[in-house]
Amino acid sequence: MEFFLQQIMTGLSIGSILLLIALGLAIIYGSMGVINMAHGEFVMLGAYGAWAMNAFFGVGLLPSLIVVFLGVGALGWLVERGVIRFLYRRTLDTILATWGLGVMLQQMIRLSAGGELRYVEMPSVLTGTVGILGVDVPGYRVFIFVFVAALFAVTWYLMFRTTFGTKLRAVVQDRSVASCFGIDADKVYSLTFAYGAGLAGLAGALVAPLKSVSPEMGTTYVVDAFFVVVLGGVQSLFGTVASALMLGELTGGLAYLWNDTIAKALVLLAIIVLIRFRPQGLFVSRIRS
Amino acid sequence: MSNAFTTFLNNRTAVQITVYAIVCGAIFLFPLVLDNDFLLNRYARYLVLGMAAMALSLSWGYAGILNLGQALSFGIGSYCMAMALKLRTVPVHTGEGGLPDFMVWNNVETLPWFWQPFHSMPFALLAGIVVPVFLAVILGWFMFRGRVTGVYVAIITLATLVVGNLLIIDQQRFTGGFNGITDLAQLELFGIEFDAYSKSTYYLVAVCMTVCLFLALAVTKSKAGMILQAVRDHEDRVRFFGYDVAWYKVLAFSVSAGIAGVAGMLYTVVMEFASPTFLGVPLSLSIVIWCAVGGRQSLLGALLGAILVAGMEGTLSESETFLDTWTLIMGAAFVLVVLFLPNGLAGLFEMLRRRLAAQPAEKPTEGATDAAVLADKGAAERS
Amino acid sequence: MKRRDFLIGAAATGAFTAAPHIWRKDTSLARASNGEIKVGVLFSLTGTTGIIEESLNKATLLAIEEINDAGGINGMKIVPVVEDPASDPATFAVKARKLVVGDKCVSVFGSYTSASRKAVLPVFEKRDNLYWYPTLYEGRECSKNVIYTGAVPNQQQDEFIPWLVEKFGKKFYLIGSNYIYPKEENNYCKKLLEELGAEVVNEEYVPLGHSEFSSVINKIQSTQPNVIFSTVVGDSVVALHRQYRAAGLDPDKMPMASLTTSENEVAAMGGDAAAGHFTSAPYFMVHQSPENERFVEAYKSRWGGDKVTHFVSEPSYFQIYLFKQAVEQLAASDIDPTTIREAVKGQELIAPQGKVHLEAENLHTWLWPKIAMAKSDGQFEVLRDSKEWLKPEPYAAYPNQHCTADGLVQS
Amino acid sequence: MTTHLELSNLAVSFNGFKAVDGLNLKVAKGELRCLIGPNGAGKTTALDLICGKTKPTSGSIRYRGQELAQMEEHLIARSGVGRKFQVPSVFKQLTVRENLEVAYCKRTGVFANLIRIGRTPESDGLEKLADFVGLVDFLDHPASYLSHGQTQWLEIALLLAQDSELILLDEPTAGMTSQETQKTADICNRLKGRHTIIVVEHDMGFVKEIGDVISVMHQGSMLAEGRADEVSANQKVREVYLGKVGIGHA
Repeated sequence: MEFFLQQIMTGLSIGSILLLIALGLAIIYGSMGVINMAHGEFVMLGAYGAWAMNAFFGVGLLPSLIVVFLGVGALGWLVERGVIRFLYRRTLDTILATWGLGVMLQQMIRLSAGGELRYVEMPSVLTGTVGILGVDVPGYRVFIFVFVAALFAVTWYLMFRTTFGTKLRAVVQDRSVASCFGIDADKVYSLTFAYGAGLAGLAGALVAPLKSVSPEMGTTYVVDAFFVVVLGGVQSLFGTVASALMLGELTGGLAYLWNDTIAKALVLLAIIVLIRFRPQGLFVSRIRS
Repeated sequence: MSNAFTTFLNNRTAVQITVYAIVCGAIFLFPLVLDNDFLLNRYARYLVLGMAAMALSLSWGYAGILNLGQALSFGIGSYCMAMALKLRTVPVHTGEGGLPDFMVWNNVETLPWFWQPFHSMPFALLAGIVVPVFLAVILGWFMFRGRVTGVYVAIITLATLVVGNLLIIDQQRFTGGFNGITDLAQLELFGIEFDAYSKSTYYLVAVCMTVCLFLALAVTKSKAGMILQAVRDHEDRVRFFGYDVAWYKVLAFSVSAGIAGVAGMLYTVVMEFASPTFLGVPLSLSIVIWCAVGGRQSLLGALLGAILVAGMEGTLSESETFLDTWTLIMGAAFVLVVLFLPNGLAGLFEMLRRRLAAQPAEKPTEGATDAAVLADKGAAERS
Repeated sequence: MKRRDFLIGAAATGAFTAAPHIWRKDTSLARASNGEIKVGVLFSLTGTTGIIEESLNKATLLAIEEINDAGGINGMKIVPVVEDPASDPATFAVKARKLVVGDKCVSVFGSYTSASRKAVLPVFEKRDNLYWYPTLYEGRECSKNVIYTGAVPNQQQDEFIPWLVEKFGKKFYLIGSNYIYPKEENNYCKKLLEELGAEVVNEEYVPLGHSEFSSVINKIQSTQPNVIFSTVVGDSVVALHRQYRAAGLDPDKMPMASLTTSENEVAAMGGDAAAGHFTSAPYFMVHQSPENERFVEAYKSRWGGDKVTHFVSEPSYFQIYLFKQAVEQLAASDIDPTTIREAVKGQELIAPQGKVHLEAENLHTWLWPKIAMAKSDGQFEVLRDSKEWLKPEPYAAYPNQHCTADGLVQS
Repeated sequence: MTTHLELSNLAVSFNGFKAVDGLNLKVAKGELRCLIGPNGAGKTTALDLICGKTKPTSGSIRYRGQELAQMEEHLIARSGVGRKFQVPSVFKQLTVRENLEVAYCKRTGVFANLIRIGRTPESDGLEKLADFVGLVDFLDHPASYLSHGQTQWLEIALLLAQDSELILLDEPTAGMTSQETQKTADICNRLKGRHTIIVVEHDMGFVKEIGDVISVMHQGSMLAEGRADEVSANQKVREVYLGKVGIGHA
């Protein structure tokens, strides 16, 4: 029983990191149809933000989260205004343009912060372990889990319980009609993109204490995040949560049974088959075409 | 401007064939200008990468299949060639009976069954084409029967590529793992030795490239090619004419894979080894980028795009001035091309042709105003 | 001087200008001439391993500058041709070919990863040139065209494994990145453990670049080994250490023992995450010797006070001096890769780690293994110095195979 | 007259919304049937169901005695069903000539079409067709150049090239001038007899011009059926659709 719980916890912690990374992407891709390959670089910038706050200003991880969220969000806003807005009707082209942006962001970091691996110190209050149902779980992983749950709640509230969310959903449904009703579609989109980017930045800052921080770190995250979002179903926030946790548990379980290479390959195969049979995502019901 | 010339310019196919022939001719004449084996090898490499991009243009530009896993076919071709050449290598590090060195290092004692047929060069050459095609047919059938389109195709092909890459690295005993297959013999066909750093290899690449280019051109000019473009424009509509769209897409997907397989085989000959990076995600994305820069809807455009970008990358990354900034420059260039030249450099050329032929300019895919005006003008002339 | 000869870049565009004649097809052997000894320096300056390889590049150039400033070799200057293979094995092969065939270097110093060494090896064997490889590696290679100045498994493990068993216990968990180096090190480790009657509770490989170690740590917690023997490399090692620490595991009871964690990796993961874990290698920056003091001092003053030296940059440095000693034996008209190879056999010098000796039989180097514990300040504390230098045995895990001057011999 | 197409008890729902619900319809061979009804009555969905774009949740579609309900679109098309869409659906990036070539679909196999390059025997016929719809000057221009009206004509030409036995037209005259509408009506009248045609249309003048029998749909099922005057006299039809005004003034 204890072993089983331990396994569930492992899956949850993998899943919560996946969700953390995928949440921003789910919003950008789900509501704007933009395939943002630079998402990984936003994550990377978040990690570097946390590192820089600590290295240059001696600010700890938790306070620097605010700065990171606002900073990366502002960058996201610039990117949307400067590049993305020209591509709203060319979904696949957003892959290319944002890939180019990602390459540029990586190189800018390499030139300014250097290519060395960096690390971010964990807040000392979170270094211990926490006993949950008799299983020792790293405190920091519990913190990530709680944090991502809170982020999800805030995001859900924003999307479904505020006027901004209503406006966004109106623009997503039909941009021109929404504009006729006086909604500033441009502004809604750029704010959404900025919010998604900000979330990516937060994700980067939060995973940084567990992983290494390097200019290239984003490239693996973006691929994983895409799998999560597509599997969960575009435009379904709850789908994203479910698929992140499912992939987390699946990876954890398979990695325990065999090893991480096989786990990764099998999870990818599962994703291929699932997308083939439910391209609309696992957790979205059939809609009229 | 003479009338004959304008008529010529008005015939898109004639212009296309002429330009294709001129470029291929230039590629063949190139070694006469450049008598330098080291640089010839480098340009042969660019040509091979160009072939891979050209193959992608066939599936992406003509059939709307954004294959992010193009490097899988490329890599399989490359490994097929490497396996054959490995079995022919000079026995310095080999084990008993010419057992490849990395198998010795991994304590494999006998040559595995799937390596055995690679003693035969014709088999290897065939496998380098047939295996990618076969995989593409299976994967294509799997995807397109299920009506998977757009970004989902991109995700599935990408995931397949990652699985392939993981397998190659994980099955170190049979594939050389992360190190790849090194220390190969030189390719020998019809009594000609293809030293990677020689004109013979350059011409081998040039010939294969030309054949593949015109083959792909023929496919696009056939009625099937037309139907593929129709599929790209409006997939559902094509079904209502009675065409089984899935098989047409499988056709484009697998012909593209076959050409990529040939390119992969040549890459092994040019590079003198095979590495898992040949079926890596970075290479695969690069192929897409080259294709986009050159013009995804033009075979030759994609080919030249690859040569141009790869060449620029090579040159910029080696110059002191741009060492730190070349990735920035390339990144910015991609973004600008995507934003302002959705049809790449080939789109520029096509615009020029139309202007010279006094045809109306290509209508942008969206923003209907100017084109609507043009069309109305046409209607007015008619009545 | 700093990174690369601009001419090379210009020549790449040379399709449109006159083709440099030095690259004309010429199968003759590379040879030094005109009072210049041209050598290639082939470390990645960009890409995933760019950071660590850049430090090797710096150590190499430092030694070359020192030699040239002191009057060169028999009055001839060493001229380094620096190339950047960008962490890509394919590019390694291309650049190696350029250095050997195009530039006619008499030797090339380079490589960090096994993959890049394997990629360039055929180039050197086909042209009978000489490649100097400073990195510790998995052994099991017997080439007359490579001078190996890094450690092979027996030199890192022979004293380390018994020490770990004695100090912590007999249950080992083997974790490595998924490629040949970790697998080969683990083969030798398992052999030693079997001889000591110790037990391997699990052997596992993670994909290169892997950064999620929850499952691995879960397995470690459920198998409760005494020692985690880690050959995880690159950024994965940082993630492993940091997640180990987050999981509240205790290095005093279950330390990680590594063959690859150097001052560089410690700097990347942070001293706190590294503290208490062990590494075995022939060189640590804190090693006490006049030679090392000079080396560290020179390195810092040339490349910056915050730079660290480590067990790969040290061989990168001393192998240039081995090269110098070998070339000094030769007449100016007779400097080519084969004569250098013959001359370097049996050479000895006092390196920062101690006195090293190039084994004539297998072209590997006699080295001084040390066992050290990482501290939170980013440096190591050397706990144990080898009593004597250790002979390199690249086939140690395979007792019936021996590398000799005539190639591999089965017995 | 034999029954060519028969829909019985056809139903489809999207997340509980019943777009078509218990639809019954019989069309005889060579007949031209007009399908009218208020917005949301399920007319377009009915055409979608026949040509296979949407799969019914229940009920059957029998065409020449063959069940189409679960067949794939291209097989339905091959068995002789052609369709013109409400929003003109042509291949924007292909030239007019290429559009027609694609629409001429007597042979649908991949390999048969792979070896057909250049001019084919039917090219002349296709050019005549382009002339017929007034697009002969645009043969080598991409379809994206055409105006909305021209695009409508191109799609009609595609349908003629396809030469299906059963033709489904969804609002063919939308956006056309009165002369163009007249021409469309002429074409429909000419096709009548040789082809079975179902037209969904709002323009009542047009419907009167061409229609023998008119079927009125409401809320997914059939409300009334008959000649134009019969339908317009029907009290229920007047209530749901025509309001107080009679046919011909809508």
